[in-house]
Amino acid sequence: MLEIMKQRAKELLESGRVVRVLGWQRGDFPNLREPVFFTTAKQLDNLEYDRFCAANLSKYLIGTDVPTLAFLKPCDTYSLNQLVKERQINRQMTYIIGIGCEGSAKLTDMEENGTLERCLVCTKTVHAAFDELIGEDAAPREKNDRFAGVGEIEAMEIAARYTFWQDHLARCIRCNACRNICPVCHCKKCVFDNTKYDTAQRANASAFEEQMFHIIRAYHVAGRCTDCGECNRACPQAIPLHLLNRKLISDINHMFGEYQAGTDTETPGPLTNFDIEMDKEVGL
Amino acid sequence: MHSNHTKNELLAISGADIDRCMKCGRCSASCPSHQAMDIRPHQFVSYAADGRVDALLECNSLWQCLSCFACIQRCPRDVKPAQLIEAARLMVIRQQGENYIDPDEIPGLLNNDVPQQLLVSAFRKYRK
Amino acid sequence: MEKIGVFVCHCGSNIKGNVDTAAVVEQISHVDGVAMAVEYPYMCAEAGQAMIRNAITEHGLTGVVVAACSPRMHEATFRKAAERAGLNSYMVEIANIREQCSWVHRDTVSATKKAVALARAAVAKVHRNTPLHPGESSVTKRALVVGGGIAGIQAALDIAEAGFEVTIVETTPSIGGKMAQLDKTFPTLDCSACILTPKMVDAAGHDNIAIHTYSEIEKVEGFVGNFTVSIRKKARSVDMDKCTGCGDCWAKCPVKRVPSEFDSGLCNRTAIYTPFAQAVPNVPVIDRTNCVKFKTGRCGLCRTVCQPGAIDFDQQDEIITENFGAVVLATGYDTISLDKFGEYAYHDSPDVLTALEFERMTNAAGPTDGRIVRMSDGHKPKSITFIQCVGSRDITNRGKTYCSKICCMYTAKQAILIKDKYPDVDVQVFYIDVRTPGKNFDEFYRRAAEEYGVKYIKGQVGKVVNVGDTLHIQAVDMLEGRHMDIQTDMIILATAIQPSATAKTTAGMFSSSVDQNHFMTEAHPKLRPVESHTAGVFLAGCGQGPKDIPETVAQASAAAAKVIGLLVKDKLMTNPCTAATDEDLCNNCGLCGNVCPYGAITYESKLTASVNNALCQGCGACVVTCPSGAMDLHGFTNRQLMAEVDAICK
Amino acid sequence: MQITDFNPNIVAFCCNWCSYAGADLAGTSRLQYPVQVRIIKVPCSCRVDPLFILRAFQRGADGVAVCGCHPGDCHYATGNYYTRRRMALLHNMLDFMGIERDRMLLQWVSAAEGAKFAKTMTDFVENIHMLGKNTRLADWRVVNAGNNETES
Repeated sequence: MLEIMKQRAKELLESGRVVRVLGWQRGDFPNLREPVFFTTAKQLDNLEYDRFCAANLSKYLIGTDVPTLAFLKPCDTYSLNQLVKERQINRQMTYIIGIGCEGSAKLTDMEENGTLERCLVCTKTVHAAFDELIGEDAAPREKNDRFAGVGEIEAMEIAARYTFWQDHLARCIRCNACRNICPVCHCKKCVFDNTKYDTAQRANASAFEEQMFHIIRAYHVAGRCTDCGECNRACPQAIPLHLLNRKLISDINHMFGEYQAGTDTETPGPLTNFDIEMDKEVGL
Repeated sequence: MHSNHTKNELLAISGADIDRCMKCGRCSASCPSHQAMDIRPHQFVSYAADGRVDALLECNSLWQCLSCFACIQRCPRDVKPAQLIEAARLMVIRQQGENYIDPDEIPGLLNNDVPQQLLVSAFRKYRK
Repeated sequence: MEKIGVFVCHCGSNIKGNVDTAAVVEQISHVDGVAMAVEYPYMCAEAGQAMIRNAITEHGLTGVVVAACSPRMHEATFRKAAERAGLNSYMVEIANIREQCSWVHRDTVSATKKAVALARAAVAKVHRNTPLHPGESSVTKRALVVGGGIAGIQAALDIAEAGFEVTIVETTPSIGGKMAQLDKTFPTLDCSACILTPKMVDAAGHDNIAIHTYSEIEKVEGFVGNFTVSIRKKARSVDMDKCTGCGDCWAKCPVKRVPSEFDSGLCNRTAIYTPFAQAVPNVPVIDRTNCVKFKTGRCGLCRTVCQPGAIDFDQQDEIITENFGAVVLATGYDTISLDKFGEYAYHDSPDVLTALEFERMTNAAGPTDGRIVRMSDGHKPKSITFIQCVGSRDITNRGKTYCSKICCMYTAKQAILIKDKYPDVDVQVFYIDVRTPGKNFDEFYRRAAEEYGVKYIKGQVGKVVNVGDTLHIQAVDMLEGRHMDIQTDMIILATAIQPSATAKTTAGMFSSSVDQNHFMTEAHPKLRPVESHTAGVFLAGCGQGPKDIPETVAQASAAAAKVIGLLVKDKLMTNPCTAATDEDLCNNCGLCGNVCPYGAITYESKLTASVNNALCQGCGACVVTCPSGAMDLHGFTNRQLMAEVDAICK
Repeated sequence: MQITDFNPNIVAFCCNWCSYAGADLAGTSRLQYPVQVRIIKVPCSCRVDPLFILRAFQRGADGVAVCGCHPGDCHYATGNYYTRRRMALLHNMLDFMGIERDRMLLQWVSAAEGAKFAKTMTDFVENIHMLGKNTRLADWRVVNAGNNETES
């Protein structure tokens, strides 16, 4: 499959249809493939595609103003759609080759069964956008209750919930990896970096700053988050950030109707929309 | 006797808000037992507002009210006269409890002329 | 360095009675940036305003905080004062220490503490304020009047007389409203139709007035000075231009048993009909739900007999869109349904009437030619009983909590009219209270009792039973403490009135609010009684609250005066508190445009969002939607509100 | 009678057109409600950013209320529909993170509902009294620094 990908990429590059190719190459660690733009056929020999290519490439397409070929796994295409909807990616400038995916490996795990949690509960196994497909889309996962973790926390006593998040968030070092890797965190300047709110990043002296940051981080992507799981994968402190996102997704599904961000490039998101009849049920 | 204590008790038991009454009389006009009543529903509300609860506890109307709730249904102010009447009845019944013998009194009452059974029954009645 | 002046008002004893104003001055004067703080008995008085003006010049103030009544009262006053002294009016903030402090808290110590906190929050906000300058918008010099009753007609005539074009939109086939149905008017007993119909004709013939009857408001866009309104002209099935109003069509119509709305159902009308003889316009409509042609496809008699060929079965609803600068909402009232009041036997006996039905009966042009008869047998009644407050002043879910206001007077009027025609008829009125404030009103009511011998009984009716051909009433006379079991031939119910069914939706379309009873809310209950909360939208008549004809006419003329005052302006100052994008931060993601109710946000530049200041009304929905803080709202910026939060939490 | 010396700090965001006017009406009607309630005026409830609410908690607020026009009555036609969705999500989110639900309140108060405003605030403050001081979201550096400032 990798050979077909290389061949198609070279053809498109040589034909002038695209001027660069977005894919992965070997990284600094054996279990890490890093995103890269290839501009020559020769460079394309280094293209890699295996279960260590977890990185979601969509965000690298933001602002693309030259014809670019990108290899996107099924879940990545939801981010692509969301970014097209938010006018961050000019779809005309992209050529998307959808590639089959059977789940990515954990960054820290070389074992055969070390699959990312997001892949074990994946619901986005079919490409939402592509110009051509290579390889087979995997069948939907058997175990795909991605909200189980949310449910476990919801079932806790309130004090336990508080402790749970205190313990996790206290580890936050405000490295901003979660924010920087998130495809829909594409603000020119984050509210936590600009002076508009008097909320610019502070010294890590109080746990509250972390709570505030993480609540707002999750809240700002509410209704836009495709549940790609990159924030969780990128966090060096292993904070289960995806649970905050999924809590919001689960609430949105329950209160405002099933919604999967990135399914298309038109439907307004649940927080920039309302349904007068349905919302009557929304209580506090 | 004007007593805030009994008035408050009456209001607490009934849950009626008598300050809302605007004295239209629709309760009494709706009452099917009005002829037999010495204090009619609208007067009942006025008596209660005035704190003249003792008069209410003694009046005949208590036992003439059919609890048909027409007064409650038609009252434009949601005053609930029938619940006031029901509350007064309850107060009467509870007072009756006080007429019965307290356990501490029994030793003093014991004498050979009084059948013991009488004491026992007086003690037991309304105690359970 | 900021130099902020704080002015603490006593409002006589309204504030000072509960807040230690001297302590407020003392404590606020130590807050960073506060250059001076003073107190004064009445800041809104000329002397108080002069204090502000002088302080601005003397101390070179850069901002002003007035701790006084609600900004809804005097914010404009103090802003003007600052402007006169050369300080931008948006550098003034109000700390509301009357409505939201001294009036709602009894304990002076804690109220004073709160007053200080509120003043501190206002100071914190002023620190972040920037001078703002209102823009200008144009004014479409035309007015819309919704509702063609006496309120709408009066408002339209006044506006038209001032030289502006007016469009009246009325849902029924004719203008005239409820007043057209009435017989006589209290307390003068002049004939309702005689004083109304000339006004209807005036309105119809006025060069500046366009009337759309059988029409509804479909959609509203825009804002003060620039409303764009779509009006649905329901298919009349009769060509307005061809019809001569001859009446041949309804004379021939075979459907003759539709209850007449105008005659309150006391008699029937045809399927093609004009509601009443003096209808304006005098053009019939076809009631399609009852017309045989529309139900079965056969008939078409009216088209056959219509010589001008005006009947058009294929007519469709037409939507017309017009621009207006100002709007008067005069949607009127209806009587409540009596379904929940079974005890009055309204549905059991044709001899139990509502007062509005009785108006038609006693009207010489009505179904009985003005004869007062029992609908059951056509006989003249020997006794007539009025029951007051049917559904009014009722806090249960059966009725309305408010007093309908007009019933006491029209009952006296109707009682007098009966006695005038038939002095031998016994007339009695069951009342809770008789309320007759108004010029010559109480005299009128007393005449009914004293001159005409109408029996007023303080008490209420509990039950009415229809037995054979008489009505048995069970009632109570509260003054005598007497129970009454009496018989009567006819009962007239003073049914509560409520805003017409369209009031809430119509108000909603104009972003104007209604209260818990669905009456339209005025901007201020005392000082702005004819204005709605929406600029450029004014209120008149019973849609705003129960009122009689003179009050309705007065309010309509007042609303018209407000409209004229608005339409004579060539430009309106626009609210400078609008949203704006920080181009350095905006990445053009388009979320803000999704939530803007005014379509004020566009992305034409391809790089950032841009806000049309004339369209933006300053709600702030876009600001909160923007994740990066690129969008902000002048006058309520993120930093201003954050500063307020910080100060208030201290 | 309050036995504890806990004096809660309540911030109420009120929309200019309905709830702020409703609060004013409570004033003109002299309806009493707890003095701890302090109102911040916003043009529309949809102007209330979740950040403001978190900031209030951070700065030591024990309860935050957001009041707006009734759904369908928004002066800006649709503002409170967004508020409703936003606040419902934020409310659940805080609950999910172990913050007591009753510390936050969204209530519709029209300009005619002075009594409702007073009652809403009275009940709200009563609930906050039962919950006690906000310890979970407050940043004690800031809160303590604030206290020192006022004392000095």
